[in-house]
Amino acid sequence: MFRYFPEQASAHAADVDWMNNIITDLSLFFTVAIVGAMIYFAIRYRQRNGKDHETPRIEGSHTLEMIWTIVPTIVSIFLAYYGVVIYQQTREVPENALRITAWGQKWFWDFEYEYKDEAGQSQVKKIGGKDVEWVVPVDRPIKLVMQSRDVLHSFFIPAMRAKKDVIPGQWSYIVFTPIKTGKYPVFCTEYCGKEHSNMMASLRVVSEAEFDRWLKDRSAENALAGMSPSARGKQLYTEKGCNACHSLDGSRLIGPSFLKVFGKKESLQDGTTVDVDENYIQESILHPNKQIVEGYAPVMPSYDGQLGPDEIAGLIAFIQAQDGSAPVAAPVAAPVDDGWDKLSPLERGEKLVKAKTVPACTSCHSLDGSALVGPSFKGIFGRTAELQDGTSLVVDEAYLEESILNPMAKIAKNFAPAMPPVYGTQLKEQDVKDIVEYLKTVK
Amino acid sequence: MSAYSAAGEANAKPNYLNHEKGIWSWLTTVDHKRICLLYLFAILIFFFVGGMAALAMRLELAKLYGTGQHNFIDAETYNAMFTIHGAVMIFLFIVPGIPATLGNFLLPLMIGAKDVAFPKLNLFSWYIYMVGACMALFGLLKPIGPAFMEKAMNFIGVHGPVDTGWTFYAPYSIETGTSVVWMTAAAFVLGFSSILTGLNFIVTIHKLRAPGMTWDRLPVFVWGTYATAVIQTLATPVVGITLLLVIMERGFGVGVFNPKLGGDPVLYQHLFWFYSHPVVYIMVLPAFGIVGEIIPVFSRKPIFGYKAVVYASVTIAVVGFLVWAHHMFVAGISEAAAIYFSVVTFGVAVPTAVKVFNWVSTMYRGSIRFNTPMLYAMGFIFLFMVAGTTGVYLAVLAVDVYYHDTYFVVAHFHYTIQGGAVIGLMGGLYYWFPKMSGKMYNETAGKVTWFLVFVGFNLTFIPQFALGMEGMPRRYYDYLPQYQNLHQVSTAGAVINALGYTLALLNLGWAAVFGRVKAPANPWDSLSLEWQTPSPPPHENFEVTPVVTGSTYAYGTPVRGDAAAH
Amino acid sequence: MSASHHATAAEVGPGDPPHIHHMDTPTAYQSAKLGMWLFLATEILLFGGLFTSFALYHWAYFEEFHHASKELNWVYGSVNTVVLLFSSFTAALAVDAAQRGDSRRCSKNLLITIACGFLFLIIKGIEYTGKYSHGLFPGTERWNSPEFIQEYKMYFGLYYCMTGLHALHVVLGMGLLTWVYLKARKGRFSSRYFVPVEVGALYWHLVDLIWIYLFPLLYLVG
Amino acid sequence: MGHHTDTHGDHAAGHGFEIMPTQDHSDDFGHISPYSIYAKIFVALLVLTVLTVGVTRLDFGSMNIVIAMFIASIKAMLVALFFMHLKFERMTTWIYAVFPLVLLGIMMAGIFVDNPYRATPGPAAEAKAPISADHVTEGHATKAQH
Ligand code: HEA
Ligand code: HEA
Ligand code: CUA
Ligand SMILES: [Cu+2]
Repeated sequence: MFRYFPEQASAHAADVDWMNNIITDLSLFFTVAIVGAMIYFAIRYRQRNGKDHETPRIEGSHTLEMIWTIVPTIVSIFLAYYGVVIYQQTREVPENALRITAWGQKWFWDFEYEYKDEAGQSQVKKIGGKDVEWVVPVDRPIKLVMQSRDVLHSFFIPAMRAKKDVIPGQWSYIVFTPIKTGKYPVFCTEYCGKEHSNMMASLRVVSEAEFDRWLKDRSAENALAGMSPSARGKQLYTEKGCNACHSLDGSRLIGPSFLKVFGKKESLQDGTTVDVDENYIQESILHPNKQIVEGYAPVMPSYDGQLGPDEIAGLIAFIQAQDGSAPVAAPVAAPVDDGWDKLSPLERGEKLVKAKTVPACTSCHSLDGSALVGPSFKGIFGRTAELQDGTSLVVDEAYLEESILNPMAKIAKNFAPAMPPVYGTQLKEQDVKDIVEYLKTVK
Repeated sequence: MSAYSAAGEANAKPNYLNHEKGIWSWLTTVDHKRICLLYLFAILIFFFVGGMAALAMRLELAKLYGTGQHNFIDAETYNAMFTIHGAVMIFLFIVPGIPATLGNFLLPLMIGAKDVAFPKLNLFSWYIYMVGACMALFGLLKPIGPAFMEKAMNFIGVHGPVDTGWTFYAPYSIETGTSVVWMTAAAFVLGFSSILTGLNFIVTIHKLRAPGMTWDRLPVFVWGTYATAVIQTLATPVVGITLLLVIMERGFGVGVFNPKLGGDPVLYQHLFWFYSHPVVYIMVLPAFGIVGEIIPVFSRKPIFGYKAVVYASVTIAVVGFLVWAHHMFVAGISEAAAIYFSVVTFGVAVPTAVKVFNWVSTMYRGSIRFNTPMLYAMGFIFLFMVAGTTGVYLAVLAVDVYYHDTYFVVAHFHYTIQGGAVIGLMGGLYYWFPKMSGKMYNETAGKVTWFLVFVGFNLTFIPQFALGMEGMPRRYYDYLPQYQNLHQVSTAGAVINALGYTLALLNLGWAAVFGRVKAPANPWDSLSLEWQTPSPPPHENFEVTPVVTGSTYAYGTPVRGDAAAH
Repeated sequence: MSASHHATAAEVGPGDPPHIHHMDTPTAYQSAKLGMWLFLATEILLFGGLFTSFALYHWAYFEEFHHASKELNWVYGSVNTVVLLFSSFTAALAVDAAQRGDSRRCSKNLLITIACGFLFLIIKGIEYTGKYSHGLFPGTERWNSPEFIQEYKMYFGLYYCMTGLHALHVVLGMGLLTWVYLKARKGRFSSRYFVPVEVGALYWHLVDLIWIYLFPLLYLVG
Repeated sequence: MGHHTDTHGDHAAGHGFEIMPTQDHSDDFGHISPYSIYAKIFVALLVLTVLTVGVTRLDFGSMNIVIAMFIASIKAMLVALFFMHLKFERMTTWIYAVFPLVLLGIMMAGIFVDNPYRATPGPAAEAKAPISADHVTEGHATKAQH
């Protein structure tokens, strides 16, 4: 009765379920006894014909009080004891446990596997991101050591009966031995903000051999590693989202442009100046808010722990290469995935605005009315816009198109001329139309 | 056979409701009975607000258009909804819920006093409560309207509805951009109101008992209120300072709870639960008291094991201070602490068990009438058994690891708070309604709406136990499709439940305003003091100060050896 | 109690207890005192949260806190301790005078107590400005410099929270005592009625009690 | 009309839940101590203050805090017992003066059972600084981790 648990996929799941079922049985017993007695008394001793019958003035019974104090006490001791014993079993880390590191971050999980390759070299395999699938071998104890990069999260694998909060600045762990191969959902069970409900991963339990193959298969990463440093950096520049804030053409976004930045002298917020060299760039990637360039806000997230030395070197090489000698190859937006044309103009517009432009429009224009780097899109169409030069105009199709293609032409009052003029090359005529259609609907 | 020398029958003399007239006379009243009505009015509004937020959540969670997408409200709104729901229901509705309403009304009446010890302070508490309530509303506002309005609202710290959950866990509450400051400040102010109420009650019970009203003659409701008052006075300051520290963290980066500044986020949880575990007994102990009043009267039997019931209340209040970290078993606390807190938690289960057994035994060989209050009391016993025993699952270390922050916990605490405290409050309102209003309500409507509430409630929350067992986490705005059926049943139940509450309260509201049937002084044939004065009571409660000479529960025919005592 | 305590409203003269409709005068006196003690209990737990946090981090960052505490000037702290102890002494004397029905001595002692409160705040103010100019305040240059490590910030964060909340209590206590003083000067108190004096003094003693712990904790051992 | 104090429950002895000591009425308006006691207590407080300062200047290391808190508690007791007349108060007042201190002790005990004893999971991982140094200084409130 009342057995709703997911399948028992870890060695200790059966123990936990056993404990749970004992409590269920005891609870049912007490509830049925008490509610049963209540209903029985209610029927047996109900008032009849609207008149009270004689009732005895019983004020209590010491014997009964003793019994119903002592019996629950004994039951309690029993439950508390086994609860502790089983808990300790579920927390015990066997010698041969496979150790994996996990990082929680709003709103995804990252995993790091450390292993020795054929040459006996220590290697780290990193996977991560939203809905990531992580893999463990069956029948081998797994110790997952976890920490958070921002707020509290909690790592919950129902099928393994394992859960622990993931805390910034403090390590915690779960340990379990999978006994069945298969795929199991992982939830975040500590509220962590907007996408808390989507902070999921899936755990794939495979045979030892398959795990080994999976672990040593580094083709995806090798592809990256095999590139020249600056090519790797170029890929990371978009992959890690640097492009949302740092332009390549000298225009000012949220952060300084990469164009000709290498070798430059930057003056910092605190009045000092600094040479932009390898060290400064590395420092800025790892500890971005220590040395803020004057005129910018300290808003960059740290990439510490997310980028390996090779990757940082790649980015440095890439930034160094932005010396103005090569024409800015504007990244191509709106890759024509299948069915793009089947979407309605509105849907295409929304996709473009939110994701398919580089940098995405929404990295500077909010949809909810808040002011970011640029004016919000909320209710933009038809609004009267005041311009820097003191004039004002009503926002119509023409103005929007112009602003997209030639952002510096008219600057809204109170905003900096910061929008990069890169969309003219990125967007096709139809794309611009779609965007305008979409913007009309943002209310 | 009345045990009291003072008893009054209904007469045409002025009563507390009509001895002064006009809104001003209400807003400046220091009469505890009128202050009860002021509170009642306010908390019902917030019950409604919290209930609407609940319905919004349930509507979304039904996922009528399918999971994996937003149906009616988006993620941010949903997160704001459960925060509003939790914070309003806890801080604005159920914590002041029973003590400040029924407690206020009954405490002086039951001990034969003319008022509480500090009547002006009592009114002051209500005003503080209202200030806190307004501040909480600021925490719920979304800055909208023309730009200057938005600017103005941002300027005073209104940045959008709080989205932290009612627990305000750091460091999220320190980082999020919403109006956490208003909400935590509101909770601080509301806490102040709660402290003053508790303090007032403790002094009242110590100093103003009528002649002969000895400690062992106090009605169990008074004992329940006393135990509650102790918790109110001594636990609330801790959450007050904790929330102030959160504000300081946000404003000045003190760093006590912020790991980025060297602090320990788990310390926040310790301090928060040091209050918020005892607070669950603030909610439920007065409800225990209400059940302990209703069952003897409708069974015509003395409460079984008076002393045990009383000791149990006091034990629960005291031991309740020792178990707070059972909310933190997986929060990263040390193993030693987890074991200690798990074991000690059972220390509250045992005295609670004692109370349940005593209530049921009271019915043995009684002459039981099934008026609406009795139905609520019996419903309470069933619901609280489910509530308490599911609390035992959560107290067991090995099992809580699985259940923590799943819907099992959500179901557990709705059974305790709603099945316990709210059902207790409803029962109490039905029971003392004739005294408070001087009118009788429609009994049939009372029973029908009780049934709606009872069925709707179970239909809402039993599926949530199953959801929790399946592993569905709480505070989820969207979920895997496998959970959908149970969620839809739950939503259906919530609608019935809401209908039940609305009709049950309307039944009373209607009777109070339009009711024709006058209530006699003592419609239920009770022996306790509040029924020995007219309905509604006069301004100063009793025409003559009562002198108590016997037990409040001397129902039935004395059995062997007992005759001499009474 | 003799019936003479139940003066009706018309008969209330100077020095008589005010007429309270729902209890007699000794009960009112006892109630007010118990009420204030309960309030003090809540204050202890209010500060308790801060003391607990301080204890935890003092333990965790023992060396760093010790270092940081060296920045505080123990002389200021000691002087302020003496000031508060003295004010507590005069507050107790005010109650004693009231009990004996000596209105003049009562109001004189109250005035000294309030003055001590002022003195305390002034010294505290000098200290705070000193801290600010030494860059021991959020936002100053030294505070933001990397040498000023996180643990120091935590120490001073707690220092400002604890002494700030305490100073707020000093202000509230002074307000309360001023109200009592004004009544005392009008000769409202007698040996039969002096609840406000006693209750106000109780509150003031609490302010002193808290400082008795804050002083060594923050200034001496750190 | 008010009712008589001597019929109050506080004074009606001999019942199951009596928690008041039986009272005479001499303290209806509080206890009057001899005048000189206040001066004596004040002097004692001053002496103890000097003692605290002196002892901690000498610096007994980690014993400092124990000594300082011990002296502070004596001072607090003197203030409470004599200045605040707790010595002459009823049992109820005593209960509510002591109970919050007990609770405070419980709170600290609970937290100190947790924080210092948190487990440190295996070695390799924690060698790395958790987040960037400007986000999280490595120290946490857990010494066990260092
Ligand atoms: C009125 C409110 C109320 C009450 C009375 C209770 C009562 C109890 N609660 Fe509950 N609880 C909450 C409100 C309440 N709770 C809330 C609001 C939360 C979640 C907060 C949040 O996270 O948002 C919560 C969460 C919560 C948790 C944390 C779960 C988690 O987050 O992981 C735990 C864990 O121990 C717990 C335990 C208990 C226990 C043991 C009792 C006991 O007092 C129950 C005692 C009663 C009985 C046991 C029944 C009668 C007994 C018998 C007839 C005898 C048979 C029994 C035995 C043999 C033991 N509760
Ligand atoms: C007093 C406490 C209380 C009460 C009564 C309720 C009542 C209800 N609650 Fe809940 N709930 C909490 C306290 C309470 N709740 C808390 C503390 C949380 C945790 C929040 C968090 O995670 O931070 C929570 C969370 C919570 C969740 C989990 C959200 C999540 O984790 O994602 C859900 C989901 O279904 C839910 C549903 C409901 C429902 C359907 C009701 C219904 O029963 C409500 C029905 C009532 C009404 C609809 C109002 C009826 C109308 C009137 C009273 C007006 C009539 C007036 C007159 C005529 C004068 N609640
Ligand atoms: Cu991460 Cu919730
Ligand atoms: Cu709890």
